[in-house]
Amino acid sequence: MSSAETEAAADFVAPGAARDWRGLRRALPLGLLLAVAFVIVPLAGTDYWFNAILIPFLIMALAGLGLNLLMGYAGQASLGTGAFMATGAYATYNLLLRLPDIPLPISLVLGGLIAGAVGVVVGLPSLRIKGFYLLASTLAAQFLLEWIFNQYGWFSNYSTSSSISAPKLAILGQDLSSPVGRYLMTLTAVVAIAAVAARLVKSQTGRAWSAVRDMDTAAAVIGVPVARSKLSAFFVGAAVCGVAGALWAFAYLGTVDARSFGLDRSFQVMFIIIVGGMGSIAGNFIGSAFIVLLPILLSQVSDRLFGGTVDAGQLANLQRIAFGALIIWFLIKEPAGLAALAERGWRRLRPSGTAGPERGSRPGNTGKIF
Amino acid sequence: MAFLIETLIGGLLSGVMYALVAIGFVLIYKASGVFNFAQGAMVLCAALTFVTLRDQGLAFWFAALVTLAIMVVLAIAVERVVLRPLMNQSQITLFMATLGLSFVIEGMSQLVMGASVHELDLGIVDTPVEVGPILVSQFDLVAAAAAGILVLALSVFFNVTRIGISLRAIADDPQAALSIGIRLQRLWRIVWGVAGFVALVAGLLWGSRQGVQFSLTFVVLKALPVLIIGGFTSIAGAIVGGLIVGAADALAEIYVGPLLGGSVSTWFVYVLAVAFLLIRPAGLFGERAIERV
Amino acid sequence: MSASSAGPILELRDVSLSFKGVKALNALSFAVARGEICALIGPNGAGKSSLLNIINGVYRADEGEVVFDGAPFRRIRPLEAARRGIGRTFQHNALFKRLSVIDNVLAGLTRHSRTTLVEHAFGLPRDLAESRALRARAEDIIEHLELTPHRGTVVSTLPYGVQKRVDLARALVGRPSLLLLDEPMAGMNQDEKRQMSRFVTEANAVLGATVVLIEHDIGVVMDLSHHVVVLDYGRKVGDGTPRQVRNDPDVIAAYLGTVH
Amino acid sequence: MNILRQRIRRAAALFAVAAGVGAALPAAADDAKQQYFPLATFRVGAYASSGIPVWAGTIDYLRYINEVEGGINGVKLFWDECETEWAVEKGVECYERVKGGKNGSPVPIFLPHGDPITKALTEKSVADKIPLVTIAHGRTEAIDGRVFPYSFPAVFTFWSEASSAINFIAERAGGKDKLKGLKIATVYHDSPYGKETQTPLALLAKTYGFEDIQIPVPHPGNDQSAQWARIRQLKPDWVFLRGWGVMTPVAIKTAAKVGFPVDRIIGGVWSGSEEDVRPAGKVGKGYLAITPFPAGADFEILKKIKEHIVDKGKSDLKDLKSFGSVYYNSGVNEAIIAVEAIRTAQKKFGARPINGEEGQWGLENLNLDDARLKEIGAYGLQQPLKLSVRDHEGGGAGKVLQWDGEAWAIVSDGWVKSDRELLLPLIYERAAAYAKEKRITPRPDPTSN
Repeated sequence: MSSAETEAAADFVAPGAARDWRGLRRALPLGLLLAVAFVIVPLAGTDYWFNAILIPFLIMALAGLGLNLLMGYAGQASLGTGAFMATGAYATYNLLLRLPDIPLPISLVLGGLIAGAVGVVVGLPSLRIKGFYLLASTLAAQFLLEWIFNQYGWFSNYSTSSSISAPKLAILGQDLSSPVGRYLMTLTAVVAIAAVAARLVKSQTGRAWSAVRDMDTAAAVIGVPVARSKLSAFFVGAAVCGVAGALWAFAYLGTVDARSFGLDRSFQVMFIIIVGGMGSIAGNFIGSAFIVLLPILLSQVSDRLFGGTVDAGQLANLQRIAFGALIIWFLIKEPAGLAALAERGWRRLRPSGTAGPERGSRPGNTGKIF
Repeated sequence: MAFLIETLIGGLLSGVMYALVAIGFVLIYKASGVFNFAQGAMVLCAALTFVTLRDQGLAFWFAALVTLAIMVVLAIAVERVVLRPLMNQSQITLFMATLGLSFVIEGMSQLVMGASVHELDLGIVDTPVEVGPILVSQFDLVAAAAAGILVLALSVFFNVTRIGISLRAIADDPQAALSIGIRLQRLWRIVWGVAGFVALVAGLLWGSRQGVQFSLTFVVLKALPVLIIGGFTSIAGAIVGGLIVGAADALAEIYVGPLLGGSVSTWFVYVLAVAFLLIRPAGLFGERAIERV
Repeated sequence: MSASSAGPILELRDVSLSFKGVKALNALSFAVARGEICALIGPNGAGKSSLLNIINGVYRADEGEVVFDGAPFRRIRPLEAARRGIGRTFQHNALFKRLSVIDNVLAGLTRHSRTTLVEHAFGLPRDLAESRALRARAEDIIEHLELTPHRGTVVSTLPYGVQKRVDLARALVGRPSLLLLDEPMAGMNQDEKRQMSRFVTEANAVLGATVVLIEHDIGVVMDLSHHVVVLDYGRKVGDGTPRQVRNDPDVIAAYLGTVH
Repeated sequence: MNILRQRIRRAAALFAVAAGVGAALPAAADDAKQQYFPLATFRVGAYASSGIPVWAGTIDYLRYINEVEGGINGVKLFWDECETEWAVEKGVECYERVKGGKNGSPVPIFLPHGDPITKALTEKSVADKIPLVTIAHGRTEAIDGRVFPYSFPAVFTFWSEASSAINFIAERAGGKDKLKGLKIATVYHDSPYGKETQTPLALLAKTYGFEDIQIPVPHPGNDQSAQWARIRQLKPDWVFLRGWGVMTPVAIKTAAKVGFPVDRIIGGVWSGSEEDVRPAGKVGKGYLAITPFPAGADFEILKKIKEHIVDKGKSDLKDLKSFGSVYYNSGVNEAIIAVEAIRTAQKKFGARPINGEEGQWGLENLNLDDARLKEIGAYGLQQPLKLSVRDHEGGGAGKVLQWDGEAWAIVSDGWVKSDRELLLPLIYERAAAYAKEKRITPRPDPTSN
């Protein structure tokens, strides 16, 4: 997905805008992609693809989206992503457990909102501190929340292992516990949230976020409510991460404990948006593909090339080195993220002139936030 | 009361060990504005190299020298391959690059030197010393003394030598520093090399405390709140921050943990650090820039 | 605008400010009459930008108070200042550099928005209507400041002079009653200065904004402004019409003299 | 433009190579007649130091079966490795990658070898009908095979570990009645794994009248001055140490630092390997540990592996120092259970590759009595074991080792049994609660009628 498509997505969901035939034409590739994702993939995919690749890829892209809204658009760096995901997962679990009459999609949304509320609290220090100090302060939330979920049995219904496990996944009586069902549920949630996010970043709210990111003192002076914008970014970003966490727990793993949402997860999501592109919706998907799928690809390729001939431990170490080196290489080659690369490619693939004028905020910058 | 004092002393001594790791961060942050997450991997790499060399039968000082040489080579490579191409990128990009770097260093270390756990014996006797009713660890005393000497040496190095003055100039105003002819790349190499030396000392002390193994990289997590409290740019801050974190950690574990029914040290010092930040937004010793518009 | 519309729109009473012990402003007092263009002049380091920063709340005065529209304050938050109708441009580029011109200008309208996050997220009718209205206002000001060719361009890619105009557009679009301009013509050539002067005059005459500006080009200042305040080392050394100031021996000694 | 094209071309070339290599590999035609046995290993990252010897033990035993015994009843084993780094998602990916079998040969048993991975696979394994064998980790409630049909926390659950440790203390004290009034502190890794023993220890404390003190150590546990300061203050008679990774050597060192006698510390299964105690150096001498994987190279089967595999340079072990270590032997132990379960299943289903459902039958009918253990050469290395639908654990005993500074010596009186009859009702109760929450209808137990 290129970010031109994301713009198309925004047009796609904005009534009226799609009437413009050019908007329609731009929406077409996205429509095709969605058709493939919703129709062809479920027919053609295997359990392996759903369970091991597509579902985690989509969920991590969603978590990336949450962090990107917060960090890429609003400029508030956070390493609390794991904690937000955990909050969403544990909140949704408890809603499903304690209020079984609420349908699954609503519990998911409510779980996300609870994560958003926690996000606001975590974001309070952002009113006073910036940059790495803010980043470091979100770590407090990361460790504290992880500890709380692990420590107090109530959150996991006093399970012996403090872990939570998915109830039967069903919407309107439709069983979704099969791999395809879980894939479709994840895909629907991700597409819906991405559509709303695409809309949001182009709205007043999104503009205020970008203003705060680019120059918060000037933003305040010209009348942008800086504090409210920061907190609303924390709210929305954490809520999206919360839904991602709930999906991670229920649609992907089935059973998780708080360690699944540790600091490593926060770093992984940050990698996704840096590699994919800050301030780009499509970048989350590209970044997620890179971070989630590359290790799998590396391991499959190296198994096939060297399996049996090279010592397995050495091979695993080489993969780790290759993964780290590739990250550095991409950061050097494409500091604005792969989304910028994809977008340039996209523009070149189309005849000149139809690529559309410069409009709104675009990636293609270096994503400096501090 | 004796127990309180004993806990406090134990905590303060641990704090010096945290400060030791934090100083590595401070040096690099001051010189290149990079929050170097690979510092943990460097600690592991240094300790693992040293132990492997010792296992090959090298003498202590010789092993230390060879390890130091390797760390310097690593510093030069990092400057050339990672930092220089990423100059002028945002700090967060550089931060992420150091995360990638930590994968590379960890992978390389384990690839070359294996993953097994090594014992590291520095020959420091570790029988407890009793001062009245209070028990003090001899090892911790020695470690704290070593850290103290290191800090003193670094302070002298950075306050007296030309390099130190250049470093302060860079930290104050990179543009101006460049314009008066400070060679940034050479400075970076030196500072990363010194950070490698600090990593070696930290690796030796931590390694002999817990064995040389992968989890040496985790000491970073305790160094972070030290940095938040002390400020990213101050060596003195790292020391004071380390002492605060060590003492708070130990006291909280004893007096707060039981109230909450668990171990609080994963998060307590972080929350404390945030509390400090809210009062001093750039750490205790960090300078807060005046906003100019 | 309010009951106090008879008095001056802005009055400073004994305002002092210091940074780390260095006095930037020293018991400064003057008033700006409603509807005038008031120029602040003085050498670098005279405290002019600091003064603007106090008026719209970026800095807090150590002593003294500011009266805006009849309401006195020692400290005001920047957002509150904007809400009360104080607009501002910046000496150094303080645009939202990754946003387009139109988005920068639209950001200046944020304080006029009455819609909520939820309406934005789902594109509810109220948001759509408001967006249309705000966009129309922004387009209006863009056209007015002759920025139409650049409207979709990311501002960081624009020439400096154009960026200065975007800055003015962003401040003007919110219809401020008091407009603070910090060196709006710095680094411009004569044509650009003339154009900018025209825009400032129009903002004052057509849109009715009282203007306080900082400018180094004395020629421009004398042509443009109704009222000149001269600062030196945080003190006021002159206050009056351009002609009075030009002939004030203190001013000549402290400032003008050194230029000529 | 050119750069982009070039990049696309390069990427395409890389893919072509990968795909080509995949296609070019000869699909072993007779794989279908062999038994696939995929291994989700961890040789990288924080836990590599334990993973490397574990998998070496497993692989060496499988090689031994293939090369010396000609396979299981003539059915040879073949395997792939998949690196998990002990991380959940990677483990799940590996499981998904291999669960369909290979070249027509199904997966009989999967060894997740990690507590979080096991939990993530618990339900998937039921859907896929692939038994998970998790020796000395995994959910304790999964003992109840009626509720957890495909989870096998075989040999030694965490609850048994706790109970055996207490019983060893009783052995040392001179009888269970002597437990009364003792102070026993558990220093545990503050994680679900670490907390798992709180419930059984509370029950045992109530039953025997000792004082149960719980002291958590946060992950990773590289500084424990506060915890051991508390130990010094509380002065317990024994410390039961349930660590993981670096926590154990730091605990031993810190204990020495505060003057707590090391021979009064009993490590749990994951605090009881050479890798745990060696970094502690000299002060580790005298340290105790309870384990279902006794160390030593003198067991019959280890001698055979040494002769046929290690000495012929076919061992997976790079550092031969680890031969006969706790972790190496645990790998051998796990492989023995898997191979014997396949063998049992073959008795019913025929000498051919076994699938997961048949593997489940094989496990639930596994009976390793002393006679069979002697045949295998694992007498003393593995405890007698009999699994059933109601009992997926089977054994529940451990041996206690003591570190002499260089190696482990077995110091307990044979296998120290746990009080399973006391704990089982509570375990079944918990399994039933799990079934209720998850709306699982427990499978009937064919043997109970």
